[in-house]
Amino acid sequence: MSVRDEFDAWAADGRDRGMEERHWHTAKHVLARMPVEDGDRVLDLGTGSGYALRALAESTGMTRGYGLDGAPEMARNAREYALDAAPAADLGFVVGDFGHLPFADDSLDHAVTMEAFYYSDDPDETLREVARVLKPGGTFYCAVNYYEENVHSHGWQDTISVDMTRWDAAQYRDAFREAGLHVAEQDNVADRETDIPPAEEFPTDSWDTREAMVERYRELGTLLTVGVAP
Amino acid sequence: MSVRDEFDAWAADGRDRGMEERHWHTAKHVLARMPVEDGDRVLDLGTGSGYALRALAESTGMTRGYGLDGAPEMARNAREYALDAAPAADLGFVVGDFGHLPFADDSLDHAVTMEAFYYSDDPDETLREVARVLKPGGTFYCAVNYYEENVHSHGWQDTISVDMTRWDAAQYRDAFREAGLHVAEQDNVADRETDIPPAEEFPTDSWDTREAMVERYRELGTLLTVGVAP
Amino acid sequence: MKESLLDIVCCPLDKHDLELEVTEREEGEEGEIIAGTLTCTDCGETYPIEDGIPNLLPPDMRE
Amino acid sequence: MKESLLDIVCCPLDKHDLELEVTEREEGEEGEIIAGTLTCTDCGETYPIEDGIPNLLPPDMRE
Ligand SMILES: Nc1ncnc2c1ncn2[C@@H]1O[C@H](CSCC[C@H](N)C(=O)O)[C@@H](O)[C@H]1O
Ligand SMILES: Nc1ncnc2c1ncn2[C@@H]1O[C@H](CSCC[C@H](N)C(=O)O)[C@@H](O)[C@H]1O
Repeated sequence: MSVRDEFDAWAADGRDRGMEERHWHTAKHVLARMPVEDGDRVLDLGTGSGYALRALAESTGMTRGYGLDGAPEMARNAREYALDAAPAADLGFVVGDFGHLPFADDSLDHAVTMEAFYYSDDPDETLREVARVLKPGGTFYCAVNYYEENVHSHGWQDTISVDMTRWDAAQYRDAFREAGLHVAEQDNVADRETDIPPAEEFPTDSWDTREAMVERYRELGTLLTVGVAP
Repeated sequence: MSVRDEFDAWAADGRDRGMEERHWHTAKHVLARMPVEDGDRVLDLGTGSGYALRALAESTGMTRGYGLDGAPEMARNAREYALDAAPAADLGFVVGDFGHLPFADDSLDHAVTMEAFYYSDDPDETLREVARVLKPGGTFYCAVNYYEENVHSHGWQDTISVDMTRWDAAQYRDAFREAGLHVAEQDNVADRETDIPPAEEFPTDSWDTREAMVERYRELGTLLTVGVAP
Repeated sequence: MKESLLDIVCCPLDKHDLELEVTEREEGEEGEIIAGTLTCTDCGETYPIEDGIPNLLPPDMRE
Repeated sequence: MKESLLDIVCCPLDKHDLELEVTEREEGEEGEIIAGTLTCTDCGETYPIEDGIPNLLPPDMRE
């Protein structure tokens, strides 16, 4: 099944908003670190509901935000939500593919991607594309919950028809450098908000032990790799 | 009074270890973000007790760590502590000044400075020096508790004889760029460990209200600015 | 989409500039483009704009 | 200090290479240099090594 088929279905049944709510626990910390200045143009790869751009429009002087998504229904929803919640912000949504970015060389100040990068057909090509569209000094904030060290995520592939890439932290750093990006930071951003029940309630439907859930959310959290265009 | 006079006295009366303990609350999160690879050489500016290098030697494959400090007694203590606690690590300590770094161009992979940068005689010159000694792609992790937004720190200058620079977050970003560093990240790193007593114990000796203390430690925390050499 | 997008958007295949043709535009001076096409000035490939959203997928990924 | 420091250290004033003179060295093959001087190969300024720590402050900041 294609990105379009899989994620159009997600958008249609409201999973775009569900992801927004869950991913926000760590995404807000990721976005808060971005050195976005007045007048900057920011690209969000795999924008989903488009919340990252709405948040940046509210918290920074970003002039224009572009959300790219391979699923037309995702882009359509994101555009609606943005018109509703942030009508004054200059946000635009585009249907496109990570491996074939429809943006000119050196045209964007920053790029961000939350919980989407590993769906790329060819993640190395995607990194080269990101390096191409960023201006010198532009940053790429790449945040993922699906990665090698997070053993609790390994089962996700079985539930999704799109092939996923499961790199570990060092592979992310290596691939960024291979694509011509400097690696400025790597971090595990903790989710301190997902509610973890008291020990006596385990096992739950999803978790055998409380320790595993603590490890998943409070310790491993979201793997963030920050690249910078030279 | 000079850096040497002020901080030699601190080293002599054990304040180097006291700072280590307090600063560690946020420094450990700062250090954990650094993309240090096997074989890297890392410089610590204003190393104090040298704990940052000891920690990096333990947690990364850093090959050589250099701690620079303007106070000979600080460097001497740092060297002793390192020989005691991390005899196998290749750590070296040097007496020197932020504005006149005794390192060759492009000779270091990363640099870090914790709670020391604002003592620089000329912080812009220091940034230019850091940009000079870093290899392309090298990062500069600059962490400070004394900065404009942290109103709770404003009184510190009165207790210290060395002139301090109190920039705000935007001034840090601007100055980094002016010195030729890309800005990859800026963040307020929370201190979640300093004990905050229950409301009924306020005012304390140091804090009028619990809210102020929460703002200082949990919200403002340590201002981190990350630069990258192009 | 806003017309300002043209400053930075390009053909996903060969990265050349795109030419805009508008078939429906919102009212007002800075009205968004609701429907139209974007045509690559080099390879001639055309990309549809529908409901205010340009579809810039490579043609073979469009469906 | 270890002799490997010489790979990257330089004169704080003019950034030229330094020449090492050892007056006291730890035992063993990779013994640290405990005392000696570093001399700038360009300006001739000398910097002391004491108790294993080179003092590379600009001379006018040394005291
Ligand atoms: N190759 C590709 N090109 C473009 N978009 C893609 C893609 N692979 C996956 N996507 C999109 O990436 C999104 C992943 S879901 C994450 C959405 C959002 N960033 C959030 O944090 O909630 C989906 O909307 C999906 O359509
Ligand atoms: N201009 C300068 N050049 C070199 N070192 C300086 C300096 N100004 C201050 N310092 C040093 O910077 C240190 C600041 S105290 C912080 C020490 C340590 N990084 C920690 O986090 O605890 C002191 O050791 C002081 O001697």
